[in-house]
Amino acid sequence: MVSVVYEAPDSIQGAIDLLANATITTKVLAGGTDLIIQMQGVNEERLVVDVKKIPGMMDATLSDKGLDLGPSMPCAEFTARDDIKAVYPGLVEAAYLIGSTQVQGRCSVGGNLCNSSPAADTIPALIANGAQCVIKGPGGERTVAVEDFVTGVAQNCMDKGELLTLIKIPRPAANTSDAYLRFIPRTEMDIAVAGAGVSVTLDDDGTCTAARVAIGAVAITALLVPEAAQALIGTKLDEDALQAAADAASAASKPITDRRGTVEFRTHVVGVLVKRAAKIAAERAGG
Amino acid sequence: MAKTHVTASINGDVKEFLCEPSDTLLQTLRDELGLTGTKEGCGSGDCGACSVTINGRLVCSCLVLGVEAEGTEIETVEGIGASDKLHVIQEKFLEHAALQCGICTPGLIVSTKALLEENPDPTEEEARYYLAGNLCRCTGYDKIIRAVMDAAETMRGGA
Amino acid sequence: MATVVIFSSELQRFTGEAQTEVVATDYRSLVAEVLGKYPKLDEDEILKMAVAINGELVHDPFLQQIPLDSEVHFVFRIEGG
Amino acid sequence: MSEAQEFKHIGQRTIRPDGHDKVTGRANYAADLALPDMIWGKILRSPHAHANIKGIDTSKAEAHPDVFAVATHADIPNSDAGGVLNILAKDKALYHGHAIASVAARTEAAAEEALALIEVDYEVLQPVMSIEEAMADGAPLLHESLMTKGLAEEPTSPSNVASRMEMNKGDIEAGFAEADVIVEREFRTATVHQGYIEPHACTVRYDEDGQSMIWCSTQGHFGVRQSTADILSMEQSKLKVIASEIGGGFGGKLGVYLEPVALILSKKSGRPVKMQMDRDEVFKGSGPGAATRNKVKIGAKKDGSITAMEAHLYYESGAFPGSSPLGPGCMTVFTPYDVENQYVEGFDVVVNKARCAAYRAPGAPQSEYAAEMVINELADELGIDPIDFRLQNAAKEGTQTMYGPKLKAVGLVECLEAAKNSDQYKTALKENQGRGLAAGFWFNVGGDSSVVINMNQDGTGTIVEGSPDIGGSRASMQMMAAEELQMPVDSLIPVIGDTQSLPHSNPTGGSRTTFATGMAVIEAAADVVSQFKERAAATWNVTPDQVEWKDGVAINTSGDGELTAAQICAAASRTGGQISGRGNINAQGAGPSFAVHLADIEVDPDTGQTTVIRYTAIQDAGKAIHPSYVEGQFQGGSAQGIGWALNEEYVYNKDGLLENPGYLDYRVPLASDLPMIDTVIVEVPNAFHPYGVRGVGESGIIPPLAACGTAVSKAIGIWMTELPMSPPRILKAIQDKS
Repeated sequence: MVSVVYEAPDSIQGAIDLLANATITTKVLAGGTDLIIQMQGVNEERLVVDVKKIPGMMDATLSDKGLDLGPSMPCAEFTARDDIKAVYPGLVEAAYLIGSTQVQGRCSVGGNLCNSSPAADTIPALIANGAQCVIKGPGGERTVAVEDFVTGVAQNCMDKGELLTLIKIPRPAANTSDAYLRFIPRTEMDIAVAGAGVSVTLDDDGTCTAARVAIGAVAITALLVPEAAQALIGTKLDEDALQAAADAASAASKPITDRRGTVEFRTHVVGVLVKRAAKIAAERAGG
Repeated sequence: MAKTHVTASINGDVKEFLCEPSDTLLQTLRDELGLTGTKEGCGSGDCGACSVTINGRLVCSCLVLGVEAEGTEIETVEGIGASDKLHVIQEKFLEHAALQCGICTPGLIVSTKALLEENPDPTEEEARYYLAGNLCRCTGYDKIIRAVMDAAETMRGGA
Repeated sequence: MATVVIFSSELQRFTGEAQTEVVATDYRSLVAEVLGKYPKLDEDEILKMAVAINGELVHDPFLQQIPLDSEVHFVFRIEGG
Repeated sequence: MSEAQEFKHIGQRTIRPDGHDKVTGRANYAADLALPDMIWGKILRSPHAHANIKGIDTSKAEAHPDVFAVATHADIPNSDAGGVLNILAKDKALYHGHAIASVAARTEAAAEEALALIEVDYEVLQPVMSIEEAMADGAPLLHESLMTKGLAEEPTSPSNVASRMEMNKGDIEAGFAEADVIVEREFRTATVHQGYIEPHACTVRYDEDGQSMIWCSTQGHFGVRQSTADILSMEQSKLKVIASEIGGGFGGKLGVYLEPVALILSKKSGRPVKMQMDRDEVFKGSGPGAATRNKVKIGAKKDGSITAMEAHLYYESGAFPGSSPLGPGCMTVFTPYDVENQYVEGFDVVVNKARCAAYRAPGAPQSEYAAEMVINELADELGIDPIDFRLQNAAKEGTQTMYGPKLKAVGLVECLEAAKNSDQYKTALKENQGRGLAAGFWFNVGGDSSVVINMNQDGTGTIVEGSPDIGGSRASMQMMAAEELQMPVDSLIPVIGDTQSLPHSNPTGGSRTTFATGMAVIEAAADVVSQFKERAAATWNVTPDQVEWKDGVAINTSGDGELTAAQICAAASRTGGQISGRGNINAQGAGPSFAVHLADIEVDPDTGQTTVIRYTAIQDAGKAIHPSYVEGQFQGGSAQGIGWALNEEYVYNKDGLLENPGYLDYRVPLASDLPMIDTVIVEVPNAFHPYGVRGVGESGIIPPLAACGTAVSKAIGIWMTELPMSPPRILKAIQDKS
């Protein structure tokens, strides 16, 4: 059984000091909806640093420049913010899809990111929105694009002592919107078998001028798929363009067969999701 | 290993207790405080039998550390309804036969109360999705959803 | 007058016949008659089985009376879930 | 019984007597009991699917400062007891999660820590994970001495086939020769779990001199006493088993897993011991429902009459022989049909999976799924409506079943007619939607039920029964007692007696409780009434036959005088002592219950996603005692069957390890997955019950498999033959077709 040393610092520096100076395995606790399960059956001593008492970690500020999201804000609070939902409907949907109502009360976008699961719902949506991670540590502060943050299954670019302190999401250009869809066998409570986050910008006559397409659960990390975006840009998102984007996403995916789905299923369905998400994003952008 | 001293309001009573920092709130409630109305079905947040509210927010107590309870207000099934009068939700669960074995019932009562506080007039679909994290293996949910919808209507004053 | 005893295909492997007629007024005399007629039938196996008498399943027929002109089947005991 | 029987309480929707405790959290389940000085037991489980155990070294665990006792198979007093190799393995680990050793320590955490210190020397063997693998030439053997039972010739070498059985009636070949159309298909169903939300748990205390005690969640505490006393070589009188409230069972809580181990640990440590399984232990170590591979062939004439039905059934037994529900699978497969020529053969096959346990109508869902799918396809081929096709061939009073008796009055035709008249059957379908209908048959059982009704001095009573209440049966017992005693329902409080309060009672299973224990309640209540009459007669100096019992009052028919139950009970000590009624019966005459279900399912053709849009469950209850809980049984069975059909399955990797031992990836239906489940209660009385009751608990899980199977098949235009019909499987079928 794990034995835990629990600390709840009230400042970022306090957290960094704890994380950097620890002589045992350290874990950051936000909502704990992954962490507490992962600690079951572990036989070691662990330092658990609860970051929920640190100012800023639980807040979200929306401005002309974009959204500054405290990584530990519970999804239930995040998804209740109509102002944020109006600007990033796809991202908010992705956050809403994590777990049950009970899990929503605890889980966070930052936690979803730092858990670094290939199937994380918010990661494709963050990538589609060009989100950046602000990381602070003993060596100072750095900023990393979300698509570069996760480096492998349950692995990310953060070094010992570092803490994700802010997620910065740029304000979308005019006539831009996003959507996120995932496939699960049931209607709730499942981990994504495939996911797709799409952001599109339309000009006045409905031609797509910019797009970002990201896919999840079909490779060891979520993938930004420029080929799929390219297939959309310059089109009016007709059936052929959507199918080309779907095909590009399927081609870019490198899934595995496991208890949740097969290679063939994931490869096909991720394309279907890209197509459907692009349509929804376009309706929102044009709306 | 040293236990941590925690003070929290539980069902309106301020309680002081000791817990291992690795203990979940569920273990703390059941084994330390004797509040066994909160059930363990999975220990991984997938069944909802351990649902409680912390500062009014619905959570699975198996996914919260006991030490995180410090300074919070927690409500469990034991805090719902008075000793001489059941809460409307509890009455409706009984009237509609919305339980068979009853192991999921405490979690569902807590979750339904949270639902109706957030959304006093849910559609059937909203109720079903809100309660998707509360597994019931006996009823097929039909009578549970009818009880929830009836409770909502009664709590709105029969509107 | 006689009781008709029907054998399942499993039991037919030992009786060689699908049915027979015996004179018996209760379960025990019926079993004795049947075992006497078909020595290949295993007594323990037969005694473990339930019987259906005119459609009524009787799991523990030890004291069971058998009305005239009945139809009796030996049936595997069923439990349930 | 008379058809025109009038009831005062039966058929009402009362509030269940245990309800208040259950909605307030006060009801105590298996894991809710703590005793002073209690320590915690945990089980070490096999990390391999198939391995020889060459040695177990527990010395480091024993040396752990917080450990009080360690137990392995060597500590079992009676190693010849039934099922003991599943309690703690001896020289072979036969499945992933097989119990190997156990530890009791000061805390649960310390026990887990100590488990990690136990060193087991495994020789890993190739696992056998399917019927094909098990029956292949040269397959690794699970049991070196397992000889197939039931073969025409005695086998000369061991195999993984535990038994073969066969049944027939008529002439199957002649039957097929008469047929104009024949459909033959092979179906597969996956290993599934009952999925009860409450994990197995117990708290026990061993006492060398006096009474040992087990508090546990079980469908049958008398069975727990019997098995545990046998394993520990104890007299039954020295072991009190108390049935806690039970958080679901569905057949999965008929056996013992933890109880004997906990008692051995308590004996060794001298402390009370509590054990509770984690959810992953429940999935790995407790009995699932059997996976099957079933071939069915049915022939019919153009006019719709079925001429022959043939089935070949292969049931996985799990790691131990004879644990599959093959017998009932064979016996039920064609029972809904009055067809002269029927043949079935079946095989019970061992594989490296957890030992199968009963699961709601054990064996019937798998075989009847195959039969009902073929019936639907045949109806299609013949161009006949599936309800009409069934009506034409339906089993009814007088039908000769393949397994034995001719049926008495049964309600299949009535259920089919109700289906035809249902709103759902009249609702038009849209694109990508399909409708499936299927029937189901289950025998139901009777057996030993023991009941005492103890009257209190104020005229109220306590109904002590021996059947754990898994779904509200106490409400029914209360209503039946009230009906017989003609007293208010809430003046009679039902409780589940422990093993010292009553003689043996069979478990809650086989849909027997409301039927059999209900009969015992009726008998005990009649006993009380006759004593009421005797006491009143003694008071009035008349004979008991001059006393009438009416509306809870004794009336002197040959003079003046009335005595209420309260008056009789208050005076009992001077009219002969206190009053209690007894009903210790072995209930015979269980009436089978037929069910017919309708499923409407929409399929997303791009992803294979299924949505159940409408569902109706129709079933013969004989007589519904408490209609709400009868409907609840129909709905609960439907939901489990829908899960079985659409998404539930054990997923094993190539090494035979279970990959989804949790609710995250063992996908039981959620509130958001299901529509309202409409119900119709058909009441064709069971001739052998005083009120006409039939058990209703199990039949409802049978039809959903083929109802959903057919609905999906119709939606996509392909006959699906494998469960679960998970999205990847459906999408592949669609893609393979186009």
